[in-house]
Amino acid sequence: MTVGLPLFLAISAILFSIGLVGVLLRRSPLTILLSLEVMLNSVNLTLVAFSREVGGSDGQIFALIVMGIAAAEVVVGLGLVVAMTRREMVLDTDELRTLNG
Amino acid sequence: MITVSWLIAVPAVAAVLLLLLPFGRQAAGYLALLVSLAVAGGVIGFIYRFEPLGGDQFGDNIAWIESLGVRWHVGVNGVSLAMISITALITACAIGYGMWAGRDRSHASFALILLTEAFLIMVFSARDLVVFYVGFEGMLIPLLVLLAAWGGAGRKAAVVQVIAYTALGTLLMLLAIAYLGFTAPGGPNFSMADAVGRGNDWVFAAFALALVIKSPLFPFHGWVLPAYRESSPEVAAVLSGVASKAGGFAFLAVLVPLFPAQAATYAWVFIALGTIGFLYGAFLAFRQSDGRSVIAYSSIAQMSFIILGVFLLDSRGATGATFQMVNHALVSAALFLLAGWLETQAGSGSFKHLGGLARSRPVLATVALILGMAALAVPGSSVFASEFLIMLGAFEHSWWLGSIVAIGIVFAAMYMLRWISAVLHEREGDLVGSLNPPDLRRGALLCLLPLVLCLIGLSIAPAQFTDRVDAAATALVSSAAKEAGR
Amino acid sequence: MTQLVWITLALPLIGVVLLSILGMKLPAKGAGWLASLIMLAAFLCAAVATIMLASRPEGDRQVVEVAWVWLTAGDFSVGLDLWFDELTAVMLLVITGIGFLIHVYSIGYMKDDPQSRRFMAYLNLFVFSMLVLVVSANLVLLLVGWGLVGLSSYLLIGFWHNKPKAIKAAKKAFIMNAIGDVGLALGIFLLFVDLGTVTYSGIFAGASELSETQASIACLLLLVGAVAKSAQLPLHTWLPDAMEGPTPISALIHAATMVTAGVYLIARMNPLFVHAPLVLDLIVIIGVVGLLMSGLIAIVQTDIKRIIAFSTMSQIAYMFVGVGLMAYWTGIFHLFTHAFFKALLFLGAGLVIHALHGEQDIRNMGGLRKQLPKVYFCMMIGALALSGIFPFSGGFSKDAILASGLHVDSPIGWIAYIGGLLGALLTGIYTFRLMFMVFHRRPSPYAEKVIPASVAHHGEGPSSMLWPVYILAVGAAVTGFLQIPGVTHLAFSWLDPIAPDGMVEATVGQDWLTTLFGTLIGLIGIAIAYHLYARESDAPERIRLGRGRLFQHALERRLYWDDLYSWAFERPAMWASAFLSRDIDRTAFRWAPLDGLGQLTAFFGRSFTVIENGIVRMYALVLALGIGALILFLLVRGG
Amino acid sequence: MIQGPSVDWFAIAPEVALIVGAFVLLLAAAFARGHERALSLILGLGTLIVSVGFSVAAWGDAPVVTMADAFRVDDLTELVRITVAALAALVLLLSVGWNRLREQGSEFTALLLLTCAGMGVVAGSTSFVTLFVGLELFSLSLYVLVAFDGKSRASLEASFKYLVLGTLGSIVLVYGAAFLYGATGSFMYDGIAASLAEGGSGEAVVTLGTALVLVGLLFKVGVMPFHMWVPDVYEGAPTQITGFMAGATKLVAFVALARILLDALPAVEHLWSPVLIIVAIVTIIGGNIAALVQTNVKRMIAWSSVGAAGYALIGIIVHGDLGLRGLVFYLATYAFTAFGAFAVIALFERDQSRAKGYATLDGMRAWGFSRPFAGMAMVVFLLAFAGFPPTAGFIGKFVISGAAVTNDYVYLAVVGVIGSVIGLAYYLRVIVALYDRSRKSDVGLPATPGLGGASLAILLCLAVVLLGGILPSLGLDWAGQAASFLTVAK
Repeated sequence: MTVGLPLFLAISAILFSIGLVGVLLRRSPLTILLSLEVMLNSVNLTLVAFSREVGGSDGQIFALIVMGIAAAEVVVGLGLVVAMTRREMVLDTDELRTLNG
Repeated sequence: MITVSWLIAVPAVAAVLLLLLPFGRQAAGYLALLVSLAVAGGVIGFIYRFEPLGGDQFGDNIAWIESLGVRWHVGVNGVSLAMISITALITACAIGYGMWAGRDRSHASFALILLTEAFLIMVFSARDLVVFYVGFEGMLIPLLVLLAAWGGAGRKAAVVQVIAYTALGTLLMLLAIAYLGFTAPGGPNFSMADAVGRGNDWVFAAFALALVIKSPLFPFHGWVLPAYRESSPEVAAVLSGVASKAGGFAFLAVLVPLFPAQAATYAWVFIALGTIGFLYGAFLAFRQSDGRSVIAYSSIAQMSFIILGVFLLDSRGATGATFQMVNHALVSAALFLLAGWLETQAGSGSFKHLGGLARSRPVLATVALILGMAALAVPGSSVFASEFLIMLGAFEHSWWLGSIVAIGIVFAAMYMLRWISAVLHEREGDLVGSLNPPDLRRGALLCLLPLVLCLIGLSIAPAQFTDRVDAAATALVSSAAKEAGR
Repeated sequence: MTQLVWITLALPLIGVVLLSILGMKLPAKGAGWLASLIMLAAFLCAAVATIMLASRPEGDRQVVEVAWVWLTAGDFSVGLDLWFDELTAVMLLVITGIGFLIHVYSIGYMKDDPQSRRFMAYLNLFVFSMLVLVVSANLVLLLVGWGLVGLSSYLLIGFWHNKPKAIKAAKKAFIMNAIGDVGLALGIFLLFVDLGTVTYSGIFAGASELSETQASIACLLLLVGAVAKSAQLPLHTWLPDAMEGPTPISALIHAATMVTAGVYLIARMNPLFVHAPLVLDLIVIIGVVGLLMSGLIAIVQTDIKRIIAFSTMSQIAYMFVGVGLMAYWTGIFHLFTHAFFKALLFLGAGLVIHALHGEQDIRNMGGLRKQLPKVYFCMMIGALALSGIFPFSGGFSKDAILASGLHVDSPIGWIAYIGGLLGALLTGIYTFRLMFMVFHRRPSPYAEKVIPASVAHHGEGPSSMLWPVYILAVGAAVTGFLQIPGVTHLAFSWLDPIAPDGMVEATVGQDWLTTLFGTLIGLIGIAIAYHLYARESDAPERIRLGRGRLFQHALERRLYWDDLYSWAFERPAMWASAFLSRDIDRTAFRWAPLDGLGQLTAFFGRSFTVIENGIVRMYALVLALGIGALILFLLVRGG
Repeated sequence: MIQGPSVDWFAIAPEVALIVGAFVLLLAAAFARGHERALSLILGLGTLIVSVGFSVAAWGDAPVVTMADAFRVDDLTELVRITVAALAALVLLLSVGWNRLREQGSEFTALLLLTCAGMGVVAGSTSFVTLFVGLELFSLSLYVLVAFDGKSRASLEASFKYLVLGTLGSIVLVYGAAFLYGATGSFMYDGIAASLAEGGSGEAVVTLGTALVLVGLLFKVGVMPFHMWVPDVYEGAPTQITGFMAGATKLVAFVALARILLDALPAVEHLWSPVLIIVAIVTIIGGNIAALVQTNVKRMIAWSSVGAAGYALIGIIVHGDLGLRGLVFYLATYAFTAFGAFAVIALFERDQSRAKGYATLDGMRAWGFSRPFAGMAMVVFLLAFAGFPPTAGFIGKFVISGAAVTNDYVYLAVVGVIGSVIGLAYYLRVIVALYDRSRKSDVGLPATPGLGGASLAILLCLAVVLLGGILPSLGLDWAGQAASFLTVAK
């Protein structure tokens, strides 16, 4: 049995949803960053799956680029978390609400 | 050769200088006064050189925004000249009054008044729709700031009112102008002359709404009372004297010639609204409890009457409306200055605290009386002459219209007499004693005198005015009149 | 000649300007004399101009001259046009002549008033306005004068502006007159629409082309102006109140000149009125009803000036009858004589009031005959003239009016005749009621207290006040001789050319018959008055409280006209205006946009920025919901 | 051997210059400690000038397609590059007196230069791949720049929110791109367009892809309901960065949006057009209403920029010559207007020594009297926001409304009018506060560090705004020339 495109897409959608739910539900900055990574990877899965379907390597190349950028993203994110810790800010996103209205 | 562009540029530049450079109070006042007098001098030159049958004069027509087909096209015909004249005069008087009253931050206040003047002259001389719009909307800002910064206690509510009404109106007009200009055959073109007859009913409606609000015409008059009552006297004078005339002027010089078919078709709407507003404003004026409210409602009545005159679409109505705009500008500006002077001096404008001022205040009494009598159009006054023309036009339009409108004379007599006696006559009010100086003195009087003298001059020889204006005013309504089959 | 008329016109205006500019720099008396001299000069100019006019051949006495164009618009144009003919000349003489006398009188009358300069300026202004009215050669300029006299009347009635009653009366007069102005203006509009002109010559020339309906409506509208200005029914209620003004004003404006402008207008426009016979009949009826009504009311009044004011109404009503009968000359003739005797009576009354320190109630007078003999004598001449007793001036002019009614010999003519004679009875009663109560009877306690000191102090009055009265008394006695039936014929022949369509003139026999009746009836009236009022009698009081009670009350309330107007117009208007401005305008037009839009907008703003709560998960949720909504939308739309 | 893509180095010279400049700056700073400020100003401004020089030199040339056809250099790209670089230069000018510039100026400037480079890439991208790379390049730099106000927790908070939400937006965009790729087999705009024009397969996939791509772009543009990050980030960021974002990010994001919708997705206009219409209406009204109730001026203008984005959407909805020209002109001048307004606020904050308080309406009372020039400039910027003559804002709105009313989108123009009216109400609140006479102003303000630089920045913005309003001919021509490249695919 070959694994068909729909299955890949379904799995990626599930991954995407898991990531999104993570962003929506978790309050720790680190977990949120993690959830974002999950979502990025779901995109990568989609890209690769389509790439195989369409033929050619464009999708796979794009997936690689996405991975690289995801890494940079995390670096910045973690840096921010460190800076926040240094300012003795509570690491709970629900408490980050001085800016509102 | 001085063109009208100079009269726009000089006050505008002076305003910018006043805003940016650190002038002292005295220096700022004198500079502003000097500039306003220079503009007035330029206008006098125009009047002297003006050819009544010469069409547009003292104009410029140069490319401005080429890719949009917008040109800096300005010119002066008889109607424009009339409006520019009162603008220059009233601005000078307003600045003089501001100097006398010693406004704080005076340089900013004078700068804004001068800016208003520049925009107003732009409106009155524009021959390109964008130029017209820039002036029309541009003047709103300095006036709003003047109201918001130097106004009375209720200024916040007044500002909201003004914005809610006038900004909405002018922006809708922008859409109308954009439509006219961008749909021009052969590329965008905003020349008024080329826009004639190209609008449809909706464009006409959007355009008219802006003017109806600006003028104002019943039932869009809500902003007038707070705006006129909360402004400082000189701003109220400019506002009611000239800024409101931008609406009336635009009806006559822009809307009717641009949309002859619609103007003819819907003339009845404006005649009806004008009639209602004329009677309504007058009717309400005679129960107000302070001077400014009386004058504000009477202004509503007068502007309605003027617009009625415009939409009679004949020579009498158009000339009469132009003349009446000038007269009303003089009267209301002077009355607002006077009422404001009283309010400032006595600490209240309420009739409860005033009264009996005629006693041993001959100058005040005389000025107030002359103005009051002019306002109620006592026969022989220039106001009478212009009202007579409009009413005659109305009567020629249809006898019942003339008859209904004529009732307004009686109403006007009622509220103006009430104002006169409430201020000047009967028992002395409790605040009257605290007036200091007790009578109109040099400074304030000098600001009022030019207005009063102009009124008297126009009363003696109104034909000097109508001769210069008649040709232009008649031409403006002629194509609409043709559409109306008149 | 016309130059002289222009000068006559200009002089009072110069006076106004001089007096207002010089103002306090002039001594009070100097201002008075300056104004009076200007009037004298104006009178002399007018007189010379009249003589020059008279020296022209008959039929060439109509001069029209245009000074400058006042107002133009399209094919409409109004000039400052001068019209000088016999009628104008009469009016000029009356205005400047009587005006001069009253100016002089005012010097004395106002000598204690600190504002007398202003008074003089206003007086000059009035004279100027009145002159504009009568010299105009077009209706618009006439309307200008018409309005300006209203303005001066307003200023002068309210001259003592700290008296609320005076100010109220002044406003009332102005507004009533504004209604008249509207009527007149509409008449002018109609004539312009029909004939394309507003000049007299144009209108007279085109009048015959008008249909009777057109002419009638135009005349009716002009009549509205005339009745308002002349205080005739139904716009008459302002005149009695106008007596709040200084007495010289009552004499000049509200007796001799301004109030007769309505008569002048009708007489002037007679070529037009001829084409509206129904309106002419209406004028007669208004006159007859008005003269009876005001005569009746005058009988119960107690204020000396109001009695004379009602008598003025009644006399002008006679003039209306005269012009309504197309006997225009009789109206103008009566206007002329009336100017003398009525001014005389007012000025005399002024002297009485002056002597009594401002008291105006005739019940507080009495017996003044002894202390004020000269005043008494002069006023008696005036009273006899007013009552139409032969051979005083009023008799000739009034009888000429009534005789015209006899001559016309139509129902309207008879109504005029009978009504006029009845009116003569009333006139006799109220005039001599006044004379007897003021000068005869036993002095009232007040008069007894005040008069001796007053007379001792300044006699019957300063000479500047007495001399005008003497002159007027002479006039009141002799001006009737201008037209003694069968003997002199000046009034008719002088005025005849003003009516191109001819005028009614009674025969000599009719004239004398009427004079006989008129004098007799007048004497009967005097006798009744003597019976009731000359001695101490309880008859008037009995009538007052007895069977005539309701009638008496009605008369004292002036037949409820004021109450009617108050309830029908003033109160509803005031209420409606207050209601509109307080309740409707504020809610519907001023607060609705402010509260409705402004607050609503701000409310929306506050409520949906609630989700902008600063919590990043919330933001992500909104984003997710947005994605969901968008996908759903597109899938539904895109199929 | 793998064949590398051909590269036209001159075409990408501006970006190369910026990146090189950034690295040089970082290296130089390592050797010249203590001269951070001078170094960053000189090298930063120098790099920007060089970059602008390259762009100006190429202005008007025929478009060049390079980097495996994924990057197109046309006048629109050049216009964006120039505008962005100019704004970055203004940021540096405005930062002269900023203490963070003395501390970590080289990093700040280097990040700024990288941001510009990323924006240039986005503006010229013709493929989702380059788009994503450019987008992330400038976004990542901006996350750090937003957090750069080290002492302020709000700055960090804003940065974190921006990071989380911005990443989310990018993910959605790429996800959408993936679906489009699946449906059409291409990441290239023209490839997608060609495939869709043939009546591409898989309607649902196309719809899904379009929807997700739209969301990603609308998020970057900051229109409702994807605007949630805008007010918070704008408020928390260092004010000069706020100004930069309001101006540059918006411009770049709109150019990307326009290119994708018009070059890649014209075939599904029936899908995105109604979405944009609804979004525009909601945004214009909502953004202005929300701004109306703000008391913090910085946040108020942030909200107003949301409304402004809604207005710019009208230009894309209408497209056509007039609409796109209006869009480009409006956005380019809006960038300077917004930057100018935030520059004034920055100056105010520095006057008040930020610790004392934010730029609240109450705090700004009577400040206009002590800084007459800045005050008047603020008035002009606010009027430009409101679209009043004689400012560039008027011309921009005028052209866009003109496009709307002449293309049967009158209702959109009317909505714009309503938004402007509400806008005027709160702009006026600021003006009134600035010139409130009831409070005594502190006339003798202490000498504020960097006043000269800030004033110069404000003056330059003012010049653009007023010139764009009084003599807009040239600007409109440029905008027209740039906008002409938006309709290639049609």
